Amino acid sequence: MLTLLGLAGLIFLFYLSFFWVSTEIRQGIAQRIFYVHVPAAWTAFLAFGISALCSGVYLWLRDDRLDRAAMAAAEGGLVFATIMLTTGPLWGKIAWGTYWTWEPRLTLTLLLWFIYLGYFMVRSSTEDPEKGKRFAAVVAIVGALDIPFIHLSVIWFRSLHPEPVVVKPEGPSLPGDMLTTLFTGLAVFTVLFLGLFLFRYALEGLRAEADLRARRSAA
Amino acid sequence: MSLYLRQIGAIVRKDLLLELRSRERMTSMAAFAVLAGVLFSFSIDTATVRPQDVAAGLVWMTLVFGGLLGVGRTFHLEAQDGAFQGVLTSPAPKDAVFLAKTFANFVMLYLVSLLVLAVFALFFGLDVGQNLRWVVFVLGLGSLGFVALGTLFAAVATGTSMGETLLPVLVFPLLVPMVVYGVGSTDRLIAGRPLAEVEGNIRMLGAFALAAVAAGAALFRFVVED
Amino acid sequence: MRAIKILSTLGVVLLALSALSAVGLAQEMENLPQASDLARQSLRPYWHVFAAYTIAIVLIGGWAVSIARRLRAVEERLLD
Amino acid sequence: MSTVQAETARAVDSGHRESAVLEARGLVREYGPVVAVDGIDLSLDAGEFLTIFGPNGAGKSSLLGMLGGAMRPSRGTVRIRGAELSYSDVGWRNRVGILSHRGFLYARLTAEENLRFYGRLFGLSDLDERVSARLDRVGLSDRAGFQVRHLSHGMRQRLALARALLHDPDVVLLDEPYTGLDPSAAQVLRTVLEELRDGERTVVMVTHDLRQGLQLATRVAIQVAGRFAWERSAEAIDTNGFESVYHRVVERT
Repeated sequence: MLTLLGLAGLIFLFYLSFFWVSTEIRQGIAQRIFYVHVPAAWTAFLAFGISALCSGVYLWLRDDRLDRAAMAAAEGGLVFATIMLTTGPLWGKIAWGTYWTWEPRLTLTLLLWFIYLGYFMVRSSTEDPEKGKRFAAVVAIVGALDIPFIHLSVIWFRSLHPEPVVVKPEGPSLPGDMLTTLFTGLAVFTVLFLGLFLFRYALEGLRAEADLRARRSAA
Repeated sequence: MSLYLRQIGAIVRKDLLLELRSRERMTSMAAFAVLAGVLFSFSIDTATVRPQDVAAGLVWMTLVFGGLLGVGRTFHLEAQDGAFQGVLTSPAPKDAVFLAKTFANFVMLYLVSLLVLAVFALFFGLDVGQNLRWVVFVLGLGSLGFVALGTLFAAVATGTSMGETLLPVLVFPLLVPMVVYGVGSTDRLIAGRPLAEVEGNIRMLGAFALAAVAAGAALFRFVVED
Repeated sequence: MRAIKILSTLGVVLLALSALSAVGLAQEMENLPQASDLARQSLRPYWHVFAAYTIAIVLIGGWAVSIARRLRAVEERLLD
Repeated sequence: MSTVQAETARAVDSGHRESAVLEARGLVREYGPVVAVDGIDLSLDAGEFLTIFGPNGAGKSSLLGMLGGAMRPSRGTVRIRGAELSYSDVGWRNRVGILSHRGFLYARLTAEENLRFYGRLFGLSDLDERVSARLDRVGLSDRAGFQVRHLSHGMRQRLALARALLHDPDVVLLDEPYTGLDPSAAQVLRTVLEELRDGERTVVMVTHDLRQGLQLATRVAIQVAGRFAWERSAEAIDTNGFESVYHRVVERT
């Protein structure tokens, strides 16, 4: 249900961002990337947040459902972070004249992407699934603890080596129609993520059940 | 409490004694450090770049890569004859085991990092003289942070079928802040800038090392549990 | 089984949407001032916007489709 | 099948006593889809010596791992003298000694250093006397200063035995201790185990060697597919006919 809502929302977002919203004067048409880029970033952070939180509680309570939620969220986070990381440079090339800059949020997302790549590599390379779950949870938690350090250090890093002036994407006051489009985007991406996340979570539940049945019939 | 410290002491003593007798890890790390110094010397075109300007970054990269070489093998030696199982089934708390292994690794890596500094000072003609004490201190904080994360994730990597090859993937993204703070402060200290300029960097480096040690001590038991 | 249908539909529709964004792109291009040289020069932003939206859609749709496929595999296992 | 299960159930019931030193209830250990231990109950008194036989992959080592606190059970509880143990329980590890076919020894430490190291981990106070007494007991006094890598396999195994018993555990768990032992080392092991049994310790041994396993046991179990398929007190066992009993049980289950 949530997913269908998200789908409808996405079409609506498309309509808004392509046909409705006025073009930002300074950056021109490219600014429309904004409406997928920022929501994707927000959703990725939300997903990684959920993942780290569930991982932490998993180590405490050892409830498999928490691990499944952590993994489902991590997978979604990886998808949305990939969107953020690919749309960012597309926009950056036009707005800043370069595909990549060590902009703090971009850098943080890139590193998080790698941390969660490690999360899945750890999971898939352990023979004992229980061990994989614990290892992955440890990766997620340490990753989350590292976020403030990464963020501060990248800001620091840039202050040492000043980049060409970066156009701050969010002006303090966005015109109303842009704001509406942006918030639609945020809502749509969040809803889409939550919908797919629930499916992904249910999938893991079914998988566990299938494993359980296989175990029973073997015994 | 004193039992806790005695247990830590026993493991540290055992690790260092083993290293002293086998010299496996120190030798490979030290050889790596010197050879990296040589290779880096040839990788810099002195016509365009002053070696002193990039030396700090190279020192830290050598430290990170060389450290990975040694720290990654922390639990390999233990695994022979299942000895680590003996440690884990002993009454020593898991956080004590982690702190001890980290400390032993720290001693080794710190020695190597001082060697790295000496090698680069020699090959790159660095003049560390006036801030030597602080450079040495910064390298110590860096080694500590690195070793804490390295030991935790070496235990993770050893438990997987991929083994050590997984270690860089896990550790490098987490090490970015350490490298930024470390290079930032070393760079300026070597250039003879006043200490006040890098105080913030050093403080963050210390916070990073502390957080890494604390996180490792708290999470290690979930990694070695069977 | 319903879940699979929903997800597959979602995936397919999303992929179809990427075609739609091409239409959106075309629409926008028609609004361009007709100074042909200038227009060609400033075509690049349009291309980038198009690529960005397509990437977003393809990735989300791909995720949905992959969940659907895995769901089907698990349900087959459960039915056995 | 059904008679075997009934017998097992009776044996378990009669084995349940409040005074039990080592007691396990409903122990289960799963590795993802694999069930290594599938609901094992056992209850052992002081002076009891349980030998567990079983084919490879029956989950014997997992069972020992859980009893010794090396492995967290998926479900079920372990008690020592009535006190329920949790995986993170430090006191548990003081009461249990574990000897596996691997020695848990450091090859580049000397025999004495190995014992001292473990002694410190266990917080033992009278290390000097204890270490030399144990080395003497397993006949390694003259090798105390030798690095373990220079010792023969039999000597290592004897040293491992000394290590496992260094802290005088109430419960001793042995995983294939006879593997690769020369006759004289096997003799030392047998004598020490006999002393343990007669000294009111509780011993659980897992082995493939039917003859050695029966020699000291007071109780015998055959574990198949994660369960005790067969369990008897040792007096009720005809030693000569046991091999055929074993094969019958393993094949039937």
